[in-house]
Amino acid sequence: MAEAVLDHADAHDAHDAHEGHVHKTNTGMSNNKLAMWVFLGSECLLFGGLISTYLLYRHNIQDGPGPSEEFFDIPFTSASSFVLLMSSLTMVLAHSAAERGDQKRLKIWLLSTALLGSVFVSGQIYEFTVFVREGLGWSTSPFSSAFYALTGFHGVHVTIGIIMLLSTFISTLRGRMHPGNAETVEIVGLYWHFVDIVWVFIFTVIYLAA
Amino acid sequence: MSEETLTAETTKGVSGGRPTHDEHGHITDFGYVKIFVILAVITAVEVVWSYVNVPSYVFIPILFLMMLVKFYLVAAEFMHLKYDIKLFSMLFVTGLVLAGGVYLIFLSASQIWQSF
Amino acid sequence: MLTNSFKVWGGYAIVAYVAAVIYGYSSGGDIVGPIALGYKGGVGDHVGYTILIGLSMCCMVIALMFTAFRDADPEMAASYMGSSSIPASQPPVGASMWPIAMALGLGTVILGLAVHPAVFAVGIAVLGIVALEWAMEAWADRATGDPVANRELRDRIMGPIELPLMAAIGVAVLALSMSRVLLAVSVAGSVIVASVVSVIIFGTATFMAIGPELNRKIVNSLLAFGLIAVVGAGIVSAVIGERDIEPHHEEHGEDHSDEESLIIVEFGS
Amino acid sequence: MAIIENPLELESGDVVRVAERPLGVLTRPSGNTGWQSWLFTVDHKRIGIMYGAFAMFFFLIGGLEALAIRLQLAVPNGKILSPETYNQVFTMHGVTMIFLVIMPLAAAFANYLLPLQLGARDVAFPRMNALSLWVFLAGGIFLCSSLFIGGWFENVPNGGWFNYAPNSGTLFSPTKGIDFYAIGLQILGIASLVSAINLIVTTLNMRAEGMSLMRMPVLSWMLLVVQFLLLFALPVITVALFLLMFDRLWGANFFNVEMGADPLLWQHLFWIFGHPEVYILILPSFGIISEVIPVFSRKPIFGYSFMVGSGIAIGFLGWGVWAHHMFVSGIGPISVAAFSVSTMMIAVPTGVKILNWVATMWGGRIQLTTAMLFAVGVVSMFTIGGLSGVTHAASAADTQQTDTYYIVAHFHYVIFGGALLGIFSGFYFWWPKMFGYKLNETWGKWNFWLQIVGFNLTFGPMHILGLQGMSRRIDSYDPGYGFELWNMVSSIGSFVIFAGVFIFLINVFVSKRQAEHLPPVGPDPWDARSLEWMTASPTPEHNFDTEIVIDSLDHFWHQKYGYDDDGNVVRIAYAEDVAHDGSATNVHLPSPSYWPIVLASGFPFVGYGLIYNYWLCAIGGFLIVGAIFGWVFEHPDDPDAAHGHHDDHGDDDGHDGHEVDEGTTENAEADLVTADSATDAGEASDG
Repeated sequence: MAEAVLDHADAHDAHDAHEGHVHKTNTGMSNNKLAMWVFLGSECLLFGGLISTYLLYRHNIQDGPGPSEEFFDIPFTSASSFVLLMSSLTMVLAHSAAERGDQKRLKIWLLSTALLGSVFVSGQIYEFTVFVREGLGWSTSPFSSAFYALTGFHGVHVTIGIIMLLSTFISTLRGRMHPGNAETVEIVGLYWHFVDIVWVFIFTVIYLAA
Repeated sequence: MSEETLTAETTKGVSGGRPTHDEHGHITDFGYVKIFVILAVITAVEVVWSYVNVPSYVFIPILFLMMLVKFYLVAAEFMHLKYDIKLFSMLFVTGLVLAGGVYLIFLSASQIWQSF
Repeated sequence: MLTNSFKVWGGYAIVAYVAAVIYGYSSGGDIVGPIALGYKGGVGDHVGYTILIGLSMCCMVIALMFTAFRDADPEMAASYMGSSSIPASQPPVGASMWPIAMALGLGTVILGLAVHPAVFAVGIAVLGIVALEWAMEAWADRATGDPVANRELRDRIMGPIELPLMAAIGVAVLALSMSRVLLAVSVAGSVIVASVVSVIIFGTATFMAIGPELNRKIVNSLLAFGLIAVVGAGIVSAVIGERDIEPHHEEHGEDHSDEESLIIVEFGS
Repeated sequence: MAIIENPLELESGDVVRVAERPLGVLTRPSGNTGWQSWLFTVDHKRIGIMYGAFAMFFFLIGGLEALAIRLQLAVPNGKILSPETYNQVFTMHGVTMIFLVIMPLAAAFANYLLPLQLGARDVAFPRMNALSLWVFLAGGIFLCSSLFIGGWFENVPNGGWFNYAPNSGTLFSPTKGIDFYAIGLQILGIASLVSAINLIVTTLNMRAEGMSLMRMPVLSWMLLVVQFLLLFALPVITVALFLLMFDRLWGANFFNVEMGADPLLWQHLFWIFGHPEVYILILPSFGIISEVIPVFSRKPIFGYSFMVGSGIAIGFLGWGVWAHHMFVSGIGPISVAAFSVSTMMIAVPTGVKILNWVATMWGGRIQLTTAMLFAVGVVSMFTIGGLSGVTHAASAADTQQTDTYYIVAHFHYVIFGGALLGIFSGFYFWWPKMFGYKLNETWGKWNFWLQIVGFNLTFGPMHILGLQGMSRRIDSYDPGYGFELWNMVSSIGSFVIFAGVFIFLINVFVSKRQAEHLPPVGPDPWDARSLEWMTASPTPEHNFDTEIVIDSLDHFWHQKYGYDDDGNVVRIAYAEDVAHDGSATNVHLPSPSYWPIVLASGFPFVGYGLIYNYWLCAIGGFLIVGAIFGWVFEHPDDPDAAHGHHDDHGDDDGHDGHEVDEGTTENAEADLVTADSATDAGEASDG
């Protein structure tokens, strides 16, 4: 989680660039964007580790419920997945608006991405509460610990993403965002899409393949 | 809104100052919507597929294939990997391949595939 | 010499002390206890009494500090600057919403004492925020003679605190309200609610993006309406409570319905 | 907020503006003298030096722990440490030496040298660079504070540096020691990850014109490989540590065998990280000696591209060998065979490197300076360590050797004989560049010989002890097994090492005193090859006076030497003529910042909070989040220096007073912004 917080700082470093200057770099790409990609490369190993832990403990359910079609609420999780995919679309539209310098649509799409993200997070809170009521506590079994750790890590990533989005949105409202800083939006977007593809993976491997 | 007038004045200068971005010919907003529709359709098919009763050696590979297509579409189009420099793709793919490699070896060493 | 600021803050201290005594007495203490700070006899409701006495103490400390350091004392300022005349009054400050917010906070605290500890905690949090913001604004309004510069100063200090706080509170309020609604409705209903809400968000955004130019006021009231609707629905759902969720019996018939213990296990405390 | 900060409009009409900087925290700090210039610096050179200094401090702590171990084992049935304390001491020795000494010492060289060798003004994100330093220090202090928090040696990590499950669970380790381990390493991981991202971006994006990847010095290459290893290995240990923390603090079941958990999960995750970690420790040293050996052999490095390629190959192969640490844990015959083969393969690129160093020295005019002695020491000692390593790769032999002193001998030959000796070589080599004076050669040779003799005395006998069957991590042994002699030899050796390190510290002070009577060392005291020697010593704050355009590998050397008609090497210029004298004044540099140290200070609060009281987490979280947002909105430069609200007021607002106060002497240099220099250092201005 802490890394994600730090990359937040990265993403916003774009604020600091002198307006309008695009600095000469060896790759032709800005340091901030390159740093974000480097960071995302590292995140693959993080989620890989959590997913492997989950796969290792998938059937180790002790006395508690296990991963099965009747336990997971597939219709609801599918709706959640749609919400997150939709937020990816609004995110990319926000970036596109930022590149055109279209402040109005930038604000609209940023806010709607954050709102859709919040719907996803509320869905996760809902789902966790239902699971706990159904008897799957954090300490119930290695499966439950691994499941909550993996989806919880993802949820924390989403939440951090929403905070980044809202901060960007408020900065835009306050006029702190220079029109030339579309890159900040792009970098927040990279993070957001990454969180989305992690969910694409989790949804398939944990829910649908159960 | 004062920002908007400001925007209108500066937009030209801004896009002119960032030449690297326009050369790549980003897809349009409509293009993004089209990709989203494809993604949504694949997700719907995935969900329906998960209710179809087929043996797991058919079920799992097709499910994973659909997942990979979605994964690729988001990474290539929404994250612009297709349009950005190769280095970004290399960094990301290195992370993915390393993760896939070491964790698959680890899981194989732990003999978890028997449970599938 | 008693400065003006000492008189003001000393007055606040006395008022708060009297209020504490009255509150302590009226909430079930005897009369000596609240006056003697609980040295002899009971003080009634401890929490409320402690807060009011704490308020009194804080005011007293501030009053003493202002006397000791002669801060906010125009004569002292003039003599420090080596001028024979008293400085002119400060430029008038702008409207402030903090008094209202503070009243709200105080109301919430009192309500919380009566209703629920959680409401009380929210009230305390509001009061804390108000104290910080109000103090900063009061300082920033007088930092320089230039309101624009003052504004910028304030933003530079408070931005780093406000922004994440606002964002985090925003996410928390939305996610908690929404999840209450989802928990209150049926299984199928939760799917419908989640889908409909997200489609509304997306649809509204699309409409605003490609539709006609909307008046700023309309947009603001739309957003406000949406927020109130979600939070209101959340509160209503929280009051209604969760739907009945059966413990999942897979292999064993073991009973997991003891909710309290499950929550404890869940958060592992 | 005293009264003098309030503006006063006197009746005379004069506006008295005394609060030029109403709250100092809100402007970026300035000034490059005094303690503030170190605390808030974003200069990669100062950060590198501080990395080195803090690491040397931890080196002394770790060294004292090692001496305690050797005193305990010097004679049979040692009574100096109780078994419990012994566990804590060897765990802290390992953790300290790996995470708080070797890695930060490598980071010291990386920070100081990488931008210089690439011809850059600074790293890509100077503030993040400062952040990684302070987070490292915060993590180190957090980890070492376990020695005394809650009583002396009460809550110290005691599970060994690899801390196997299920021994690390609350059932078998009820003290808070393992919590300190899990959270402390997590904090250190953040520091390394930030640093890795920063240095990767620096290397990929900030090289001087003409500095293609294949013109980078070998050290830069090795550092790049190390940063990639860190980047990809750290998240793995992060996962493992999180799971451990969840188990211990909140009752999860990841390593709880009672609930059917698999203890091998920890071993896999730990070693997937742990084996790349071994290369993280050794590759910087390989890079250092690849710089030292050519300079003192008066020859270019032999097989540059093979040197680079083998470094990359080691980096990649290092990912496929982790289970050789687990041959006896029951992972199955196929896994054992596969990992046995892959482990043997990794000897190939390592062998290439050793042959290349030898070939570089072959036929050269060798100058046996202290730096060169240490470098040769690395080549020979690492070869011994590498050969004993190959014996572990053979799984049958490894089964015999696992958890004996043979293993201890092996990894000390690799880490002490490889990594640490290389770092000492680097100290002697780059000391004049960093501090402007050479270390004394006589003391240096004493330092070297004591260290190398002491090292072999200490760890050589451990091979024998291990093959005799003495298992590692036992706190005492009975007489009569034949362990007495070699343990005594080993303990004596450890004190010889201590004397050697002590002499190094003396040397630093002696040399500084002597240097006052010697002429300055000049930019290039060793007649060296890479770019860092092309600027004044000690390196000026702005590194290079002008931008350098590189046209070949060893660009600087080619500036000094050419070929005559017969193809012989002849000197064509003196270093002083080619090198920059560091006199440029109009260079725009990133301003210092308060936020990195504020942000880093939040982490120990979160750590203690997780262990003792969650309210501390709130304080830490507030510091971290507030600092992140403060950081994000921080102006790239001191806003009051160039622009800002004061401009609205016309000329009579007292702005001049500020200029007189702040802009007088040294930092006038840093504040001056000229149009063109703003762009060349501008990359550095963001972080």
